[in-house]
Amino acid sequence: MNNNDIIPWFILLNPLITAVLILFVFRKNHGTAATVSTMSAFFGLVGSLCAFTLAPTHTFVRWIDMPGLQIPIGVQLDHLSQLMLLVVTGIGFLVHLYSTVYMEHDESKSRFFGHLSLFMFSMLGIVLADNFAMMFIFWELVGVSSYLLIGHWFTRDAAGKAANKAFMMNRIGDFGFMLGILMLWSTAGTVTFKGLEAATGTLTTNPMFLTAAILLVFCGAMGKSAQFPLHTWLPDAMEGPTPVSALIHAATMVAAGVFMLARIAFLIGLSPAAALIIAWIGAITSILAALMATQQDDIKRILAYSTLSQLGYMVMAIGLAPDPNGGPAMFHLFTHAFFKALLFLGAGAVIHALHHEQNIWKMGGLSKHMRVTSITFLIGTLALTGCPGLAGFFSKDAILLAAWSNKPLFFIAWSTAFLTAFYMTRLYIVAFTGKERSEAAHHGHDCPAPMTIPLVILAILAVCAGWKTESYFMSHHAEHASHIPMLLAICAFMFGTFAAMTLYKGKDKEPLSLPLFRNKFYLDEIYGAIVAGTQDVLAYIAAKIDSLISGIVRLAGMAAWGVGFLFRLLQFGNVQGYSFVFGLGVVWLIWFVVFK
Amino acid sequence: MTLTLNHYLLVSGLLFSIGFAGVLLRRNIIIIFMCLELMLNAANLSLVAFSRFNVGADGLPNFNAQVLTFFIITVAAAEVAVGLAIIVALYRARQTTHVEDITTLKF
Amino acid sequence: MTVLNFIVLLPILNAIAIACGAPARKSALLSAWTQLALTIVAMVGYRGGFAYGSTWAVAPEWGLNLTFGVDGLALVMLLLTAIVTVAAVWVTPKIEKRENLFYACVLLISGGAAGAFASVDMFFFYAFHELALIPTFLLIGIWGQGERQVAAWKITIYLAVGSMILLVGLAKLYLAFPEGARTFDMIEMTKARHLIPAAEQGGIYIWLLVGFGVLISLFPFHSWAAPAYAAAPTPAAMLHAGVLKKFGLYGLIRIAVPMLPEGAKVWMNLLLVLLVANILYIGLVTIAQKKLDWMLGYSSVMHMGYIFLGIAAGNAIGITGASLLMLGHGLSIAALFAMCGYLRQTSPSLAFTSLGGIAKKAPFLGYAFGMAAFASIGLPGFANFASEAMVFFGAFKAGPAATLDFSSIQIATVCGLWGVVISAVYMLRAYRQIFQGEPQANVATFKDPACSVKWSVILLLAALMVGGLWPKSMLNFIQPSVEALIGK
Amino acid sequence: MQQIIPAITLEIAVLILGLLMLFAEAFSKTADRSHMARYAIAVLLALIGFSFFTTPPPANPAPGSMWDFYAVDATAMFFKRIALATTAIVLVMALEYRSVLSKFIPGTEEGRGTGEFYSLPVFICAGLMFMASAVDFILIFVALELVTIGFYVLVAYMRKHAQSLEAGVKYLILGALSTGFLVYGITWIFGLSGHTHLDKVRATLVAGFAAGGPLVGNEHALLFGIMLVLIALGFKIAAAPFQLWVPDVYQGAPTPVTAFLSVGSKAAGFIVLVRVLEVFLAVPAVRGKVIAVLVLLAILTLLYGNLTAMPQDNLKRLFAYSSIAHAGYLLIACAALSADPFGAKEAISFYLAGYLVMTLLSFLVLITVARQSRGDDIRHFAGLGKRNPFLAFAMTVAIASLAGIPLTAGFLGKFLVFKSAVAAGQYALIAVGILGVGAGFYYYIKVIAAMYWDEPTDKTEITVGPLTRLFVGGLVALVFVLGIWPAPILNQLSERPISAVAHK
Repeated sequence: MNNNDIIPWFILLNPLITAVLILFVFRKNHGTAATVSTMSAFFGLVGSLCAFTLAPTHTFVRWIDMPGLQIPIGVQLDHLSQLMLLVVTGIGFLVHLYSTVYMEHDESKSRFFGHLSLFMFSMLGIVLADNFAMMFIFWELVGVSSYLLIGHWFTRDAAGKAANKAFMMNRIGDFGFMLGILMLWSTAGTVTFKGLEAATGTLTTNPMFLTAAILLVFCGAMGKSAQFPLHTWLPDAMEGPTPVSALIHAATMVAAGVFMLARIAFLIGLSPAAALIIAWIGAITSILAALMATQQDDIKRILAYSTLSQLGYMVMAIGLAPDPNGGPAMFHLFTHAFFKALLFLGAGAVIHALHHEQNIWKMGGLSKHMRVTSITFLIGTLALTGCPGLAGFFSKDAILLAAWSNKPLFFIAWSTAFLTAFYMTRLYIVAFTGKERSEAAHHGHDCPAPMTIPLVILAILAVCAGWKTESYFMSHHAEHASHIPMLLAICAFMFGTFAAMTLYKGKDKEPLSLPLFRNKFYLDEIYGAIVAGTQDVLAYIAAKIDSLISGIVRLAGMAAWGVGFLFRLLQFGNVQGYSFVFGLGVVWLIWFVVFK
Repeated sequence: MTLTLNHYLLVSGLLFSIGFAGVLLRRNIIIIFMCLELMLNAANLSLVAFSRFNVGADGLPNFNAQVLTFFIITVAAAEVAVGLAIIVALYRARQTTHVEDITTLKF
Repeated sequence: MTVLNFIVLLPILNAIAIACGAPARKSALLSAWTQLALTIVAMVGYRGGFAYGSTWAVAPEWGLNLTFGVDGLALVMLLLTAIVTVAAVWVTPKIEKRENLFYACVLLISGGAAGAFASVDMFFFYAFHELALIPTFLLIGIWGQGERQVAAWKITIYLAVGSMILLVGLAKLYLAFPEGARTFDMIEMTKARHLIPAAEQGGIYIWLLVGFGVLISLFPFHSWAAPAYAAAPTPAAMLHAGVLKKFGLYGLIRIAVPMLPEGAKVWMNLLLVLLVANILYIGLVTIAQKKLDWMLGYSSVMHMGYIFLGIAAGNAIGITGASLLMLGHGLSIAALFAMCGYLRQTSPSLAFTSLGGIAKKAPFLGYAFGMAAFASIGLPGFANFASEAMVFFGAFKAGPAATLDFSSIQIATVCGLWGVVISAVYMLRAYRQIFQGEPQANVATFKDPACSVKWSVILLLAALMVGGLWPKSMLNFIQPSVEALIGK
Repeated sequence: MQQIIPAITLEIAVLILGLLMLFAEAFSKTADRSHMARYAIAVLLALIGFSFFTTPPPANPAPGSMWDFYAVDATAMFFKRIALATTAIVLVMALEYRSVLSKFIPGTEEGRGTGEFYSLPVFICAGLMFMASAVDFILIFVALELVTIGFYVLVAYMRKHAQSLEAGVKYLILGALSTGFLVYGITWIFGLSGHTHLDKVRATLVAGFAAGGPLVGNEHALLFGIMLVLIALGFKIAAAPFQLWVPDVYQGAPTPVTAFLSVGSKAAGFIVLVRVLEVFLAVPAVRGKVIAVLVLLAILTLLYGNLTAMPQDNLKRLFAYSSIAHAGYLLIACAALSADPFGAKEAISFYLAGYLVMTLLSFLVLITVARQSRGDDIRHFAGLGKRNPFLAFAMTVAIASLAGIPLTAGFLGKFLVFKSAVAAGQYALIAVGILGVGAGFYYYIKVIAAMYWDEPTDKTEITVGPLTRLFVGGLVALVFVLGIWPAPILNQLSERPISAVAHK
């Protein structure tokens, strides 16, 4: 193992060691915990920068190794993972830095940072994984660290419930993921991505099977990247501390599903049917989430629905253009990570300054009090809405271009772009302009440097991350066949922004009321009813059956006792009666042997 | 009419049945006990009959059965001795020899 | 005398000494730690094959000898026994009445389990397991709680009947060998397995399956398990659910799988139906539970389904996974019961509704319980995940590849995967209701447990993590043994 | 010193011992007779030792000699030793019981009149030993009656105790009834075969019922005789539906006699049963029916014994029902006798040996506890774990063995029984047997629950005399030794039967 091979291992294990150190050694020492964790994130970033310059490497250790089943734990440094490493560690470091202030007065600060490091470890594991099994392992681990972080304030009932919901939805997705892995493995005989790539010949012998396997694997991505219908956990996950939302539920973990799909783009490319279904699911998610976002009042929830919508975009892009280098999806993931993290951290700064006020209708006029925050937030908003020249514009354009070949999908994507511009503008106008609508809003102020520095850095990235980076994600250069999609995208941005401005400028309360969107298409209620109607009813029935089984066992015992009691009555004490029974026995036996 | 083995067996079977019926029907323990002796004598009768009709190559009856008969008579005598002693003891303790009266041990 | 003899004899002799008046807790702890140390010594010194053999003739004409000897699989089971014994003895709170009898019973259970795992002879393999029957009855009946008497009768009679069925199966197996080749030596029997006529195997297998199944709480013979575990004192529940229950599975792997491959085929579909019922149906029953101890009891029943799935797979991957899962499940359920015992001691009730917010009051407990709970639902990093994954891989491979026309075992695997979701439902819900939320009034004075409980839980969790992070540490022992057993 | 004592010397010695004891009873000046029992125990144990040095029977015995009705084979010697050991332990119990006994017999002084209580078991022992060697219907009958008449007296021994007398009368009437059936059955078998020697009976029957033989067509007559004999023996071993005497007699009889009845009488019944079954099962014409009857009897007995014991509260009565249940297990082996002759015989012999040890152990504890708790209900055992841990442990061991928990003698016996049932393919019997074991666990463990779960109602400590303590300890050890290391017993049985009745 040469030096170059050590770097990815360092990147992977560094946060693990940090997490262990914090959770076991610095439990009581909150200041040290924060410092150690942030330093470690910084080292991770440095490592990732070094790794970016390295040639692709691949090293592994045997984790389970028996005839017929080899599961290595390996790190695979290549085009895709190098960039993802940068995103994860870069945003990770900024969020750590931000958290040192944001979580300053939290009584379980060390626990928070410990879990944050644990998350970094798990996420980097996904990025570096060289095989499905290992990815699944870290997949589960990000799930649990997300569970821990959402439930950081576990004494709040909502936090506990949200954490549970997130884990459960992911578990349901992972059910399919694991099954998909099993199917691919049983056919190809390997779980490594390279092995699968080599075994495409075997895999394509039964196209239906391959399609099913890919879609099952995609279930995992549906859970983790919150695609319809497994998306409901993500808005609830906003119960977690805002830095967590920025890091996990906006920039990195939720993008893991997209990353995973990019990893297996070579497989998706083999099955057009699977690709189409994936694209449709992404499209449906993106439009539904955008519609829901238009009617939310909680600043974090709006951003969460926007994240959902953008994730749907990325998934659609994977389905439309599976590309081993990532394609438009990874490009959008890359840019989205910056501006979405920026938006969340900005929202966090607002919430922090307003003493945990999250309702945008109780804000207003914040641009006067929080200059840095409002400017950076505006940049983030423009980047997200696809303002020409900013990062989001380029990546969205790439996706729309890819969708141009499929007109219904293009229409959905375009509508989503329009809605995105609409609800983000609504958010900005309501929260940052106009007059202060609550006492707290008057006292808004910019936050200390460790919180604003990340905002500024991210704002810069949100502006320029799209410049000249597109080619990195494209394995082959397609000439821009048409400029129409780009023009249409600009139109969407302009219409959306304009519509929101006219509608919300100077308003003090919601002028539109669309209960369907506000109540998220009642999906939570429907799911609740489904769970209550199936699982709980089934559980109730099963428990009844089980008490019946116990009852049968008990009854058997009582029956034995009862029969014994009846037999006992034969023993009535009269010796003549005994002789009579004796005689009956004799007659019966003789009858049995002689006459039967 | 000549007496065949079957006649003897019939008589012995009747004796046995009468004895058993007595055991089942009579209430007095002493009479029950006598009926039991009757059953043993039924066996004796058939044994002797079998012995008489089972003549060996040497023309002699099979003496095994007769020996057994003697043993049965002896054993029956011993049984009666012991049995009557127990019944007497019971009568002394309980002032009764009726089977219905000795049913304290049950269930 | 080999180190193995000491491992088996130590707890039994110690139980006798304690019954005769030796200082109970001290000698029990000493014995348990020595047992663990000796087991580790034995593992370190193990060089493959059947090691540490020793034999005494009992009835040579039947081929019956008291033979001890271990392969890697047995060593891992002995390790499980030793670790859980240490933890079980350690967590035991002060016993108010008849302390000596209590510890003697606990050690007898441990000794019985160790004896069974260390036996090469089928007869003593069976006999040692039964050593635990009366001690369990006493432990539940005297020191238990709730409906302890009903539960004690139930488990004892149920297991006794199951053992009898098993005994008949073993007798059938013994007699299936032609006269002259009959022996109780399981190694010899495995070698001579070709002598068992294929037509008779089905008839033997079903007896073994039902017999062992009762001991393992295979559906529908499971109704003894949850009430008994809910009623049992903590160490008894730990040892029984953690170790003793594995006897049946170990027996299936040691006897039924290698010797009766044809029989397994005959009853495959029945077994799959039953194990799926174990996973899905018992999983649903577990969801319906309203008290922690009952929920844990049912969850332990449910998890048996996965181990059965590995056994049903019949290939090296599945069985190795099942064996590792025995270790993982044993450790995790023991840890859960240990903490459940502590909760029971300090809280008025174990109903979910009457608990809440304990993590705030007892951070250690919150963490440790969370880890154990996550371990039991198969979180990576713990032995349960590695083993469950292997079980799924093995089971899925037992069917055809590259077709959507799944065979029955593959369908069972799919059901098993769904069981993973179900187990997350009940475990997370329980965790949320007990540990999260605002602390309720009746847990206001709740504190983290004393060191003895803490460290025994840490011991169990650490062992789980060793098995999970570095499964090869255990697989190196298990895998060659399993391969030797199934003859690959 | 080897093999210089003719086997019959043992019986003669036992008879002489019994007679000497009677003389001592008649002429002794002191009231206390307990020394008689102690001497007798010593002599009986010594005779067990001597029994290992008996001469084998002559290879070709002269016709008309003793060997025409008396056989010495491994099984016979084994059962002789069992008889001797049982009697010795019963005498120990009798000693423990003597204070209770003297309350219920006429006489003013403590101990007066107990001498016969010690000497009669010795005579019964002689009867049992003869029975072990009996291969002729005549000797079987006489030995059986020697045992039975001895028991009549012993059961009714407590002449001031109404229940004892009642038990005696019941046993007398039903016992005599079964004797009637036995001799009548023997009559019919003799009538068909013309012989009383088992071996000759078998030879004649096999030849007679072979195709074209002289007896063909008389199957029903033979079956009639066989059934009568089986009924009589079924009575002795307490097989349902001829078991009704058992609970009443067991409960009413003095407890040592109960123990002796349940062990000695049962062992005697089974050894005779095995001997005659070997004859009956050799005749193909009736074999199927005989096996069917045995299966039926076994099922009835298992169900009756096990289920009826479940609601029982009196421990003596519970043991009575359980002894019926054990007869059921032994009958399983009898039903397997023709398919697995050697295994089944081994099972029966070993089961009886284990049964002897555990039953005597439980009765020894029962007597000791019942005497000091003034009652023999299960509730009198409550809290025994605290009152006397040693006795509680001994009882636990006995119960564990009776219930069939491994590493005890009782388990190995059950294992052998089930093994031979498997070999014979008797699955109905196995199923009922498993059911029986389940029920058995219920009622046996009731005793353990009482001893350990419950608090004692009477807190006084229970004392154990040194002789009793010695024998309890010895029997506990024996339960484990037989369960873990059965080789010594098996070696005694493994020598292939050499008597005339052996399968050739």
